[in-house]
Amino acid sequence: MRAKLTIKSPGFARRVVLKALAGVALAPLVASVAFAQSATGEAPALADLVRAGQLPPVAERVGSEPEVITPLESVGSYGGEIRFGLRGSSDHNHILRMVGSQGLMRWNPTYTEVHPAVAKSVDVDPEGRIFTFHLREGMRWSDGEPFTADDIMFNVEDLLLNEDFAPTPPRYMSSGEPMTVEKVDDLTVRFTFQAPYGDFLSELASPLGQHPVLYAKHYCSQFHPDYNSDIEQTIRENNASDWQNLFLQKCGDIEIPSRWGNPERPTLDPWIVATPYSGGATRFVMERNPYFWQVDSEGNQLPYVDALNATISQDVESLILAAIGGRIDFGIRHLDTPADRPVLAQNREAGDYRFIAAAAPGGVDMIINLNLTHKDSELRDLFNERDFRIALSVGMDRQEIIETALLGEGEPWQHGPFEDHPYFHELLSTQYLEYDPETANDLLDGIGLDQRDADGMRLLPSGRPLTIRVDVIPTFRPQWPDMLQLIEQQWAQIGVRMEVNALERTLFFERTSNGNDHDAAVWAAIQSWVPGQVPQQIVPIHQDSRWGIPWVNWYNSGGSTGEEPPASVLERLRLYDLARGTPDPEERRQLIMQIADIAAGEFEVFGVSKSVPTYGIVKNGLKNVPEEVVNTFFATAPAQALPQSWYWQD
Amino acid sequence: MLLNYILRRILWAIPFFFAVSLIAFALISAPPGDYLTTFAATLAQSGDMVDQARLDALRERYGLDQPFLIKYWRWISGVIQGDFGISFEWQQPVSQLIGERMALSVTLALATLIFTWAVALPIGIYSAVRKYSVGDYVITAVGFIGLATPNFLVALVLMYIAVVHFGADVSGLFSPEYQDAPWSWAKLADLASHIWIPVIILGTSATASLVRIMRANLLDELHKPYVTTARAKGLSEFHLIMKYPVRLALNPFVSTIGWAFPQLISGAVITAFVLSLPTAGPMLLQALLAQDMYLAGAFILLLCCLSIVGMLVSDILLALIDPRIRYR
Amino acid sequence: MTATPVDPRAISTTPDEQASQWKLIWLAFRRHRLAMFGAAVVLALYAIGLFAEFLAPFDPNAFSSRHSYHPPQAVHFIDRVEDGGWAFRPHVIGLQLERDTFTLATTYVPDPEHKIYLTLFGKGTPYKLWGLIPMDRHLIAPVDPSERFYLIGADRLGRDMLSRVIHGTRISMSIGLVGVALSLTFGLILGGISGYFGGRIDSLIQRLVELVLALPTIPIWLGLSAALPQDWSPLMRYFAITIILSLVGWTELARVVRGRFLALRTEDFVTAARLDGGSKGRVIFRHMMPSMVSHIIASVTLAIPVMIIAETSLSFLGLGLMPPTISWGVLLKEAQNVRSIAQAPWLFIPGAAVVIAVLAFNFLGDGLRDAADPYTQDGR
Amino acid sequence: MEKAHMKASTNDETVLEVKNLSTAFATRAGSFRAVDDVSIELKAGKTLCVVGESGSGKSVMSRSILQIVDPPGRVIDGQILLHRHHTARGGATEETIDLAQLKPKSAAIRTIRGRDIAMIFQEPMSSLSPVHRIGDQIGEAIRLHEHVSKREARDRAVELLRKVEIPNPERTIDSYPFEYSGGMRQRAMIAMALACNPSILIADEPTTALDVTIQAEILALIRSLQESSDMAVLFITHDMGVVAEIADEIAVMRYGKVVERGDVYSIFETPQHPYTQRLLSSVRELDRPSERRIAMRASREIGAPCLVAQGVRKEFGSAHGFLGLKYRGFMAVDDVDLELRAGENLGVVGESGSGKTTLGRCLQRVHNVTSGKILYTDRHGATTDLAPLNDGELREPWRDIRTVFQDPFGSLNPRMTVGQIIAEPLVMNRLAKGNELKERIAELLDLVGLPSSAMERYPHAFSGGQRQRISIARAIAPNPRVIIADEATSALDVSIRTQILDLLLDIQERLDLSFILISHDIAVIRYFCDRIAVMYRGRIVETGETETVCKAPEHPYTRSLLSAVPVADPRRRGMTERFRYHEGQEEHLNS
Repeated sequence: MRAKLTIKSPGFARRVVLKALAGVALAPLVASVAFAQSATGEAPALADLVRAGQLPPVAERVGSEPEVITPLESVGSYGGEIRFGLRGSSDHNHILRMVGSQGLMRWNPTYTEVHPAVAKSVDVDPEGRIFTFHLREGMRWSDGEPFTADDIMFNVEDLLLNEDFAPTPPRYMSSGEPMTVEKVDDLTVRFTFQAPYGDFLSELASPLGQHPVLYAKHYCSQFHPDYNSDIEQTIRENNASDWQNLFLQKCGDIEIPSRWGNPERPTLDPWIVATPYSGGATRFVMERNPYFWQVDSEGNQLPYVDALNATISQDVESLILAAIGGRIDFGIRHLDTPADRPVLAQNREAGDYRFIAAAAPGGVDMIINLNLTHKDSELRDLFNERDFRIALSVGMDRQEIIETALLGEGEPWQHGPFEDHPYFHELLSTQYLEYDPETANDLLDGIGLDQRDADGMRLLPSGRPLTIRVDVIPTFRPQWPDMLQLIEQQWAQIGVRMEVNALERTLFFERTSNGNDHDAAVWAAIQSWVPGQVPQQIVPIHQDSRWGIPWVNWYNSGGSTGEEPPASVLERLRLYDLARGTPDPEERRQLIMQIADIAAGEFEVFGVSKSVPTYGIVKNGLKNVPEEVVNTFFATAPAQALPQSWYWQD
Repeated sequence: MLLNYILRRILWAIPFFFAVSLIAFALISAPPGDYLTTFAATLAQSGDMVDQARLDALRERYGLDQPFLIKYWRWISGVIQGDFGISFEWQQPVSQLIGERMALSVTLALATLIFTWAVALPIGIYSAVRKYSVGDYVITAVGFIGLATPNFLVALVLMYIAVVHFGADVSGLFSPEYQDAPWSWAKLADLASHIWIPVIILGTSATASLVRIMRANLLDELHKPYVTTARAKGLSEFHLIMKYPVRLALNPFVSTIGWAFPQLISGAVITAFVLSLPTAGPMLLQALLAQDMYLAGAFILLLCCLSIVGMLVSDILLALIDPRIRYR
Repeated sequence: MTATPVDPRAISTTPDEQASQWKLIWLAFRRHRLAMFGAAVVLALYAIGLFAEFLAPFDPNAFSSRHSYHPPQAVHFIDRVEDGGWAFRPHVIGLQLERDTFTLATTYVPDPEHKIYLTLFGKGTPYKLWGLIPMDRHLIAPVDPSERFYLIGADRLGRDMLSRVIHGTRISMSIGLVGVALSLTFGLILGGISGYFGGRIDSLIQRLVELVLALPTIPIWLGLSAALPQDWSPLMRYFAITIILSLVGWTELARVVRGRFLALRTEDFVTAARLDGGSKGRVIFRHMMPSMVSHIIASVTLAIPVMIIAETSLSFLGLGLMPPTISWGVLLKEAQNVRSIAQAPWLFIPGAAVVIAVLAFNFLGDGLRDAADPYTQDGR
Repeated sequence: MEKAHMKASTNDETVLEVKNLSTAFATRAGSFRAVDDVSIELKAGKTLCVVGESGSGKSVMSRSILQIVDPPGRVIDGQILLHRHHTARGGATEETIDLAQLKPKSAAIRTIRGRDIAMIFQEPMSSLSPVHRIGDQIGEAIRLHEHVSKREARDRAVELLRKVEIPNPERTIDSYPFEYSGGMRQRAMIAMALACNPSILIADEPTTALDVTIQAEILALIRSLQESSDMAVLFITHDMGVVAEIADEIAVMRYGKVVERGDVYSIFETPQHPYTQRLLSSVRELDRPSERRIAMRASREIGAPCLVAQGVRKEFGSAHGFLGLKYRGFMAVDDVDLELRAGENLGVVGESGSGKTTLGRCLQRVHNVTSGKILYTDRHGATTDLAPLNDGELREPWRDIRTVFQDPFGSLNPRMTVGQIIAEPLVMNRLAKGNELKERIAELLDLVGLPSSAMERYPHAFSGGQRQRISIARAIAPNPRVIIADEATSALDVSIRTQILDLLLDIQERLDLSFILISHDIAVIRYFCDRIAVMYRGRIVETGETETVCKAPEHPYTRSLLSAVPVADPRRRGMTERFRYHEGQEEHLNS
């Protein structure tokens, strides 16, 4: 990984360098030398407007403390647009990933550390309870209004902590208590938690942690009943059902499409909506934000390119055709299926694009979760036999599956971060990978599955035939049903009957995460357990922990619903709470490793192949695009590589 | 008489409307889960994380946890007042979303209908008049192949060939420069230059079946005594066939107009999806798949209403062109 | 144009006039050449479906990592023997997979040394015909059972397309049949009630039919298939999908049945049967049904292809059958992408199968419809 | 018109000559000559009647003249010479066109169709386009051959309609055919045919589908038009009565050939060909009571009433519709009292729509009755009211009261063998089974004059008359007491009619039956029935002994009905006094 982007923040008195990943070599941030007056360059079109008196000068627009970005390759030139392909529905996060989330914090391009972003700097008390954010002097919303501590107070007090609007996300709580916020001065805000909360800054760096700076008070308050005495009138005028609906309609939320549906809404993004992403749109266009608060190392205001321009297709295939036809300048999402790689590779010249790598942060593409809390007691007992799980794992010929279903790309892997990662846990990731049907048979015979039916398939001790039905969403990853069909045939060799149960996606959720009605289910586990991520395969804390859904419910409800987990799980839950609280990265790592130790010993879930890097396409001539991005939502990939710093070489 | 007849038909349409709306609503409510589970599922599919607590709050806000009949009542009472509700996905009033899409759908369907009729009628007449000729057999064979080939298959292959071999983009209904432009003559011309591809793809199978129907209808009429009467008058063969048997063979045709229309719109869903047409179809499909209830509901209801209106129009048209029905 | 016999005892004795209904239909049908051809194809397709395991060279799900997107191979019949002579030994030339490590594209290089000899009724994967008779013979098989050959290519997992299309025939052809059988049951019952009793019940059922017709098809399919109980096996799902397809299809059949019933109800011979003391059931089944059966069969034949296409569409939307069930729709769904068009156009062969089947059914149905009523002495 | 009158004085010239005409149909079995070497001549101002039974090729011949035979029929031989100079249209110079040489789709023949030669057809309903207005269809005929404006054409059409005695032509010209009655439609057809003052009118069974009273009017109309315009008329018919009424000359056709030609008197008085003789004799036979019946009555007494209708009403189509609207029904049978006595033959006569068929079905309780009683006295003397019974309870009475239907083709299930058809009532009523059943069927077949080998055949192997015999066999199978024969002979050719009626009498003699014969044909009733009931608009207007009623009708309607029946004797042409009857009024017409 070539981590060339460096963040230079203007000097601040007591700087806390946050090293989210203590295992990674500590690279202290280069002390900032750049200053406000460095905002000198701007796009020609904006310069014209300034000359015409329609826009204040650039230095005034970016304020005195803009964030200075050192471009990856070179300082760029202004102009052009980046075209990408959106799908017509539920693809709003694609936009988010292109634009970036502009929160108080953000991940570095290599997804190893978090840095202040909208905040100029942050102070953290040693216990990890009090976080003080310093904002940038003269920073403005995209409509030119100043961005101040009042905006954060509005966001937090009137919305985030306002149960009328929505329940406070757990991200802003510790020990079940929400945080409190105070405005120290116009440019300083202090967040205080009940209990230590070391993961907080990483949480803020995830796109889901943008809430404190999401809404512009001067605009969005008109849709809030506390600020608008005639709110009913506004609701009626906009055909909304209530003020919450009105608010979402006008100002959006992090993950809903209406975020990109209102061109009037002031944002902190490098581009602002020109043609909204709304139901039935065929095109989505964003144009540069004249007040964007980042400059390059030579003081030129970012972004370089004038616009983002997406055609909206219904079918993925037409996106691929668009790419081949050279009508897409950048794309990872929808195009990165390994199966499509040959077609896209063959047409590189025709479409005038190159490939970049979209690296996985770790983990496996497909993980198999047996339901350890199965409603049928016999199956439950069986699934809870460690030997049974080992037998199934060694009963899979992973290499064959990789060769056949994954085009040879991959490497046998159980799950967890890769070797070069600080959270790498060798035993957990690499035990029981060898294909060994004999051992599998022995193990199965040893746990009372020695009876077989006429077809040679094993019977349960009660005499019932043993059948494991594996739930899968075939549309999710096309290779999953293929892989499962191969596994079905391999398991049949060791006398275990498996059925692939292909389900429509909602049905899948209803049956697994909500109903706990599954025998087994497959899901992706592409993760590295860094703060902000949920290690749901080693500790049952999330709806995707399909190996113990009732335990997840028990944990998340504080014990009021679900089922109390066994001791080993309870211990891991305790350790996880501790890990989440500690502000010390190394201590956090230790705690997670302890969880992984227990998980490795239990061997509850098993995977097939390391999640392989996929690819993206970049039009030749588009500069400052890294050759590799870590493709994870938590870093808003690929926006952590700062598309605002990309430019077109003539 | 005619007025009375129309009035009676319209009165009938009212209970019909409610029955259809109830079924439509039941259908879109039938799948397990709701918009938010789909929402979560979609985001998860792209590797995005979902805020679970936020989802639960939204579910309550949308009233998704209410019983079926209450949801239906809320919806239908709104619909009667012209309020189709709010799209969950887009947070916009449904009526705003579907307006232009429906209009384009109707345009497309109309163009397809005209195309099918323009092609099918003469061919059908030819095929009936020249029964068992070489031409008839060729038409029959081509027609059946048209019937037998799934539309979406044709659409995708056509698109690929256009992109790879001609460097042309055949998807959509507008060139990029007109996509968001306000309506103008130039935009209309642009639409006309794009619409023919989906029209042909959509129209093929309809044309084929129409040719078959026309042929059969006309064969029934060709030997009726009134044809002999007209022939005995000294009418030329062409005028004779066009004025008498074709006119009567058209009657069953006209009675299908009303049906053809909504069926074309709903049948175009898959093709429109493949071709990324900005019509109602893909949006309906998405809304259904995303369980965006009110949006899907409005679409289905509109389609049903189109059908009901279609039936009405068919019946009235039939009454207009066939005096026997008018005076029944 | 028949002459009036003077002697009442003189009875015409031409063979045509001694024939029963079915014989007459057959005589009329046989003259329809396209229909005969359609009938032959349909029968062949059902035979393929019936003996799928035997006809398919391989297990349709048997994958092979070395044969992803293997192109079709031509069969060579003449082989050069070592001593320089020629011999009749059908074989295909083996192809060697080469995968580009960057683009992941597969290319196949012919390996002339590697000949795969084929034999009729050779031993292959064991199977149970109709789930009963254990067998291991296949119509065409490689002499060496560990070898593989691909007459119409392989899919991305190296599964033999020929075997998959053959097995898909079973599901796709039967789904039409089962679906239509269900439609027919609905159609017969409702159309029959409607047509026989008439009046209020008739108008009620007619309204119901109109109601169903007013609902747009695709949303109905979507709604119903999405509402399928979740934990159904592929077999149950198969039947559920058929029921859904038939739910939409029954209206047309109901209409036909009703029409025939209404027409027949006023026929004198039906009244006569009633006066002869026949019960309602006997009047319907002994007297009215035989007159409708041929028409119904014709309508049914024309309804089957609609079902086949519908299954394809549903599968395309991801709401029909799902792998590992193999149907033409499922196979086409897998081919519905740019990479298949670009790299493996042979994946569209199931599409050809659909076209052929639909064509054959249409020809057959057309012929049957024309022959259905041998008693109308019309020249048509 | 002026010109026509002038020409009328110089008439008697041949305008159309058909010489050795042959028309063939290509069939699977080879070429079939429907018209075989036919020669006829048409003279101006004269009527040539071509008479023959169904299938004799008379209709094909008439169509061959205009070359409008439906494919695969084709004129293959002969000449059709139109002597135009002998027509009103022709000039002084000799102009003869051979129509047989013209292509059927050529413009040349099209100018002749409708202009020189016009044609009217049997079915006025289906021969007019149902969706075009009467005026448009007439106007089209005018505008096709003459350059006149639409307006002018319309005025001419009104004039024509007036000429054919359509009331209110200015208004009714805009009506559709279905708004016209049957007679008006045929008048409109005639008006259309006369649109261009044709010199030849071909009338293909123009009155067959009409009631006798209307038939009489149409015949009178054609005759008067012919007189005023000197038109030659080729009149195709199977009805000797009509022939006697209208013909100047006659050509008798059989099996595609003309067997005899001559003027009307010589044919009627001295027929040469045996076929013509037989035709005439069967017509004449039907004109008087059956001797056989008279003889039978003498030996056997008429018994007590066995089937009695009291105040029977039947209303159709009355229903409570949507939104509680009540549709007014149509009273098909209105307060009918009728009794059938054991051993007698009762005739019900009436024109179409008079309710006679409905009455028959009510008597048998095929239809429900709206009110009234139907009292049936069975062979044990017990009397039941059939009116309130349901299908199950009617099984017994239905075994005793049987039906012979009108349509010999529709009443036999084509998918069952004759044996199965006849067995049905026996099996259903458990009267016979096994060998006994077979013997019984053979016996029944023998009774109706069919060989027992017929048992294995399907109905389509039989001719109309034979089928009617099968129908009779089925009716008498369970030893019934009453047979209701609804137009049992109407669909048959004259020569077969008497055969069937005699068969029925024969059976009556053997089996002790009572008949109700429903018919529109007075002759048939007179031949077969002891008593007669005349129906008009759902009511019975007159009952009585057949001979009494026929000779001295009481009711004006009966009188008008009887007066309209054409008599098969050209000498008595126009001698009967004609009455037109409209409810409540009576018109005296002297034709």
